[in-house]
Amino acid sequence: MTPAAYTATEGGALLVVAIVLPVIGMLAIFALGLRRAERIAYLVLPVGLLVALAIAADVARSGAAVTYVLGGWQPPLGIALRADGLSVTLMVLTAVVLCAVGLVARGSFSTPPDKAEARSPMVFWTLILGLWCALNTVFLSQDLFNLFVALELLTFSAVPLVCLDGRRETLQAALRYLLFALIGSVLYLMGAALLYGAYGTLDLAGLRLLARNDLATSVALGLMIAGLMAKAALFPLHLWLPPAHAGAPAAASAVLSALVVKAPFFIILRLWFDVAPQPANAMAAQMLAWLGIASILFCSVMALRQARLKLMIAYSTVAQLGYLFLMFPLVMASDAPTAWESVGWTGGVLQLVSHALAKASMFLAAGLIAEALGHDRIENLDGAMSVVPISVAAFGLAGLSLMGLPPSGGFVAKLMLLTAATETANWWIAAAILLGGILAASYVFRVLNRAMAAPASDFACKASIPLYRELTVLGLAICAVVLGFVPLQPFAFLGIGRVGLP
Amino acid sequence: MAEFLYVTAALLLLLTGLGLARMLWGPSPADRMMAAQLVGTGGGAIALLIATASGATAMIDVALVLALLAAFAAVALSLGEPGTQQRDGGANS
Amino acid sequence: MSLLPDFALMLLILIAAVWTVSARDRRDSVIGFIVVGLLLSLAWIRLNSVDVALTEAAVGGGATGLLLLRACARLGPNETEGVSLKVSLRILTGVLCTVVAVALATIVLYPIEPAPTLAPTAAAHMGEIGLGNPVTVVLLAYRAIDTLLEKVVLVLALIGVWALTPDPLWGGAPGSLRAQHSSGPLTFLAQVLPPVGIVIGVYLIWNGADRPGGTFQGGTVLAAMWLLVMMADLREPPEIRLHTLRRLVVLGPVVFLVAGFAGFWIANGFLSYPPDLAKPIIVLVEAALALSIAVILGMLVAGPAARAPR
Amino acid sequence: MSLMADTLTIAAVSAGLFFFLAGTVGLLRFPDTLTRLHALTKADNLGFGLIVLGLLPQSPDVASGLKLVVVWLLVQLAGASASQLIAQFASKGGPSA
Amino acid sequence: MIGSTTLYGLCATGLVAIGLYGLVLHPSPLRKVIAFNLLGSGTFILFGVAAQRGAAAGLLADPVPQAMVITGIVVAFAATAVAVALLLRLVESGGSTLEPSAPDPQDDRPS
Repeated sequence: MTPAAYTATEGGALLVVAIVLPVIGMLAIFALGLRRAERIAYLVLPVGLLVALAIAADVARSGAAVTYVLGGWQPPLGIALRADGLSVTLMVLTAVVLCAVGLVARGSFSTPPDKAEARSPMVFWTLILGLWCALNTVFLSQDLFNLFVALELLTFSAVPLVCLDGRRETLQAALRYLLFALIGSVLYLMGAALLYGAYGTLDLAGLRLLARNDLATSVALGLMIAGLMAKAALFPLHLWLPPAHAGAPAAASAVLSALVVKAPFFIILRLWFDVAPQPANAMAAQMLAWLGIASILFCSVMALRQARLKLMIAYSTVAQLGYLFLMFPLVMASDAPTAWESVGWTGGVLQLVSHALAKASMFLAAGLIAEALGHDRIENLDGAMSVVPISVAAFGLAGLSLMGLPPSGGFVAKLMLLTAATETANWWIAAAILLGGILAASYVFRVLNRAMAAPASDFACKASIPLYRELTVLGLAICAVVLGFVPLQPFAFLGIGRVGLP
Repeated sequence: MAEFLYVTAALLLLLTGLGLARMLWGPSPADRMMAAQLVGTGGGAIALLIATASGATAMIDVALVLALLAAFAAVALSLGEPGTQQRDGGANS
Repeated sequence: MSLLPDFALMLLILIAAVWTVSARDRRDSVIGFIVVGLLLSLAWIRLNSVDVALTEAAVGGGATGLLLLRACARLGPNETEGVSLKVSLRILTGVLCTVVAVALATIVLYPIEPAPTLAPTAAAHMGEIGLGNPVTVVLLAYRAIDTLLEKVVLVLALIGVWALTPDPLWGGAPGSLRAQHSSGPLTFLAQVLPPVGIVIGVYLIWNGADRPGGTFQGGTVLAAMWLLVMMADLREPPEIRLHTLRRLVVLGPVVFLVAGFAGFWIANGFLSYPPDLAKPIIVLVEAALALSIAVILGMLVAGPAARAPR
Repeated sequence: MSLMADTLTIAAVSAGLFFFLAGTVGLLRFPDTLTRLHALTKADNLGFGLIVLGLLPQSPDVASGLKLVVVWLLVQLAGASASQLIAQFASKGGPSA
Repeated sequence: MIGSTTLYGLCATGLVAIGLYGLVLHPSPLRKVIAFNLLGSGTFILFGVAAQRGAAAGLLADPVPQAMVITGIVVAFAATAVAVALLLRLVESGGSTLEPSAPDPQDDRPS
C-alpha cells in the first residue's frame, strides 16, 4: 500500500527558490536596518515574478506537474513540493498582485529620507515578503503539517498589517482576526492529528490512495474544513473580516482581500478533491454551498448599507468569497469524467482569480481616492472623478467583475457557475448567483454615482497622486477585464498534474 | 525495586493532586501559587522516580528543567500587585 | 501495570483545566494554566516523548507562564471575568463542545489496528545522518523545511510584536521587566541561577543530537535565564534597533538557509546533507538556531519598544 | 551491596514521601498563607532531598548521579527564593481576602 | 480493556472540549488566549497518542508526530506572545479589549 514515489523533475529547484526568495528578502530587510527597506523589496518582487513565470512556463511546456523532494527524503517521511496547473496559476496571480501592490505602496511606505529606519515601511515590506513565502508554500506543499506551518506564516504576516496605523479600532480588529485565525489553525491541526493517527502519513498523494470512508476521516476533514472556513471568512465565521480588511492600509487590504483569504480556500480545494474519499459527502457539499449563498446575500446587503468605501469593499469580499463555495455541489453533480473537467470547477477557479485581480484593484483605487480626498465616506465622494479619474475608472472596471457583467473575468466565472447550476438543477444556487450580481451592481453603482457627481463648491484636493500609481491600479483592473475573453469551457491548463496523482 | 519506585511516584502524584485543592480554595494568589510550586517540585520528583525506575536517564533532564524553572512562576507573580486594583502602567514609562 | 496513576494524572490535568477556564480572576486562571503545563510535561513522559516533555516543561512551566503573568501584572489584577452569561449561547457552545468531544473520544477508543507509524522508516534512515536522537533527525533532516519555516514564523512574530511600537518610540528599548519593588531574593536568584542555567541550556542543545533535548528546549532555557536577569533589573532589555540584536535574530535562519543551499553543491539538493558531513552541519545549524531562539523568545516576552531610542 | 543500596533507597524514598505528605497536609490544613508557605517549603525541600538521596544508589552511572545532585541543588535554590518571593508578595498587600 | 495511551487520548479530548468552550465563550481576550493554549495542548496530546501507538523498530514512540508537536508548541507560544502584545497595546490605547457584543458590564479600562 505504499504510495508511488515522487520523482523530482528538471526545474524542481525553482520551487524552493519561490518559497525561500521572499524569506531571504525579509531577513535582509530585518537584519540590515537599511535606510530604505523598500529597495530590497523592489529587488525581490520582480525576481519572484520571473520565478513564478518560469515555473508556469515549465508546467505549460511539459504538460506535467513540476515536483521537488526536499532533502531527497521521500514522503511521507519527508516533504514534497509540487506545482500543478492550479498552483502555478495562483502563484503567478500572487506575484502579479504583489508587484502591483508594491508599486502603489511606494507612495505610502517609503522610508522618510531623514530617518535610518521607520516603523511602518520596515514592518510593511517584511510582512509582505513573509506573506509571499506563506502563499507560495500553501500553493506548493504536499504535506498537511507543512501546510499548517504555512497557514501560521500567513496569520503572523497578515495580522500586524491590519493594525499598522496603531489606532484603537484597528488594534481591536487585528486582535479579533488573530483569535479567529488561531481557532482555525488549531481545528486544522486537530484534523491533521486524527489523520496521522489513522493513516500514518500527512502526504496528500499518500492520503489520497489510503483514504477510507470512516468516522476518523470524516471528523478529521470536517474539523479541518471548519477551521479553514474560519480563516476564509465563510458566513457565519466572517465577522472578523470587514473591520480587519477595512482598517488595514489600502495596500495591505488589497493583499489581504485578494490573496490571503484565498489560501485557506485553496487548501479546502486540496482536501476536498485530493484527499477526501470519493465520492465526497453530498450533504457536506450542499451545506458549504448554502453557507456560500448566505455569505453572498447577507454580506452584499451589508455592503449596500456601509457608509465607508473600504468597509463596503470588505463586505463585498465576503460576498464574493461565497461564490467560491458554490462549486462543491456543482462539481459533484456534474457528469464530467473528472472534477477538473467540469464547468463548475473551472468557473470557481476563474472566480477566484478574477476576484483577486478585481478586488486588489478596487482596494488600491479606494486607497488612492481616499488619499486624494482625505476621507472615504461614500456620501462625500463627489468630485473624485475630477481628481483621480483613472482610479475611479479602475474602480468601475473592477466593479464589472464583481457584478458579473461582460466583458470581465467575473462575468465568465459567474456564467460558468450559473451554467453548472442550471445543468445540475441547483436552482437555489442559480438564483443566488443572479441576485448576488444585482446586489453587487447596486453597491458598485452607488459609489460610481457619487464619484461622478460634480464636485461641491468648497471641494479641495488633499493630495495629488502620481500617475504611475493610478496606472498600476488600472492595469490590475484591465487584467480582470481581459480574463473575460477566455473561452467558455474548462481549460486544460488547470487540469495539468491533477490526473494520475502524484 | 522498579515496582516500589513506580508506586512511590504514584503516591507522590496523589499528594500533589491533593495539594491542588489549595489552588482551588485560594484564597489569595499566593496560596494558589504555592500549589503550583508543589506541582513543580513534586513533578520533578516524580520524573526522577520514573527515570530511575524505567532506566531512561533522559527523563532526569526533564526534572532538571523543571527544577531550573521552578522559581519562575513565583518570580513572574511578584511582578504584579497582590490584591488591589492597581495597574502597573509605570513599568514602561 | 495498574492504570491508576495515569488515571489520576488525567483527572488532575482536567481539574486544573476546568479551573483555568472557570476561575473568576484572570491571574488565578494563569496559575491554573501553569499547573496544567507542569502536569502535561509528566503526561509527555508517560507517553515516552521525552523531547516533548522537555519542551512543555520549558515553555508551559516557564515562558508562557511568565508571558501571561506579566500581562496580568500590566492589566491590573482584580477584574472579575465570568464566562459570558447568555444562556442560549452557553448551551449552544456546550452542545458543540460535547459533539466534538464525543467524536474525538470515539476515534480514540476505536483506533486502527495495527497503528500506522513512520517509526520504522524513520529509524531505517537514521544511519545516513549519524545522529542518535530520532526527533532531532526528523526536525533537522527529514522535515527540515517545517523547522526552517517555523523559525521564520518566530521572526515574523517578533516583527508583529515590534509593529505595535508607537511611532516616536521606534528603535527604542522595550519596557523594563523588573518588579516594582526590588527584592533581595530575586537579585540573588538572578545572580546564582543564570550560570547554571546557561550550562544546562548548552547541555540540552549539545545533547539533542543523540539524546532527548535540542535547539528549542535549550534555547528556551537560555531565554528564561536572560529574562530572569532582566526581571531582577541587572540588565535592561536592548534597544530594538541594535544591529547586533537584529543579526542574532536572523543568525539561525540564515545559517539554516546557507546549509540548505549548500546541499545543492555538496549533496543532492536543498536541505540535504552528505552523510559524512551531516552531523557537524546539523550541530552547527542547531547552535545557531538555539541562539536565535533565545534572543527571539526573550524579546517576544519583553514586548514592543516602550522608550524612545537614546 | 545491592541489598544495602536497596534498603537505603526504600528507607530514604519512603521518608521523602512522608515529608511530602507533611507538606501537603500543612498546605491544606494550616490557617494562614505564611504558615502554609513555611510548612510547604520546608517539607518539600526535605522530601525532595531524601528522594534524591534514595535514588543516588540506583543511578546507573556517575553522570546521572551528578545530575540528580544538581537537580536537588536547583530545587533547594528555587524553593528558598520562591518562598521568599511569595512571602514578600503575600505581605505586600496584607492578608488578602 | 483501556490502555494508558487511550486514557491520554481521552484526556486530550477533555482538554479540547474545555479549551473550545472557554475560547468561544470568554469575553476577555486574555482568557481566550489561555483557552486557546489549552485547546492546543489537547491537540498536541492527540499527536502524542498517535506517536505512542506508533512505537516500533526499537523506538519508544514514533518520532515524526513528536517533532510536529515541538514545532506546534513553538508556534503556539509565538501566537500567545503576539496576542498578549496586541491586547496590552489595546489597553494602553484606552480601548476595551472585550468583544463589543459581550454583555459583561466591566471592561479592561484601568480605573
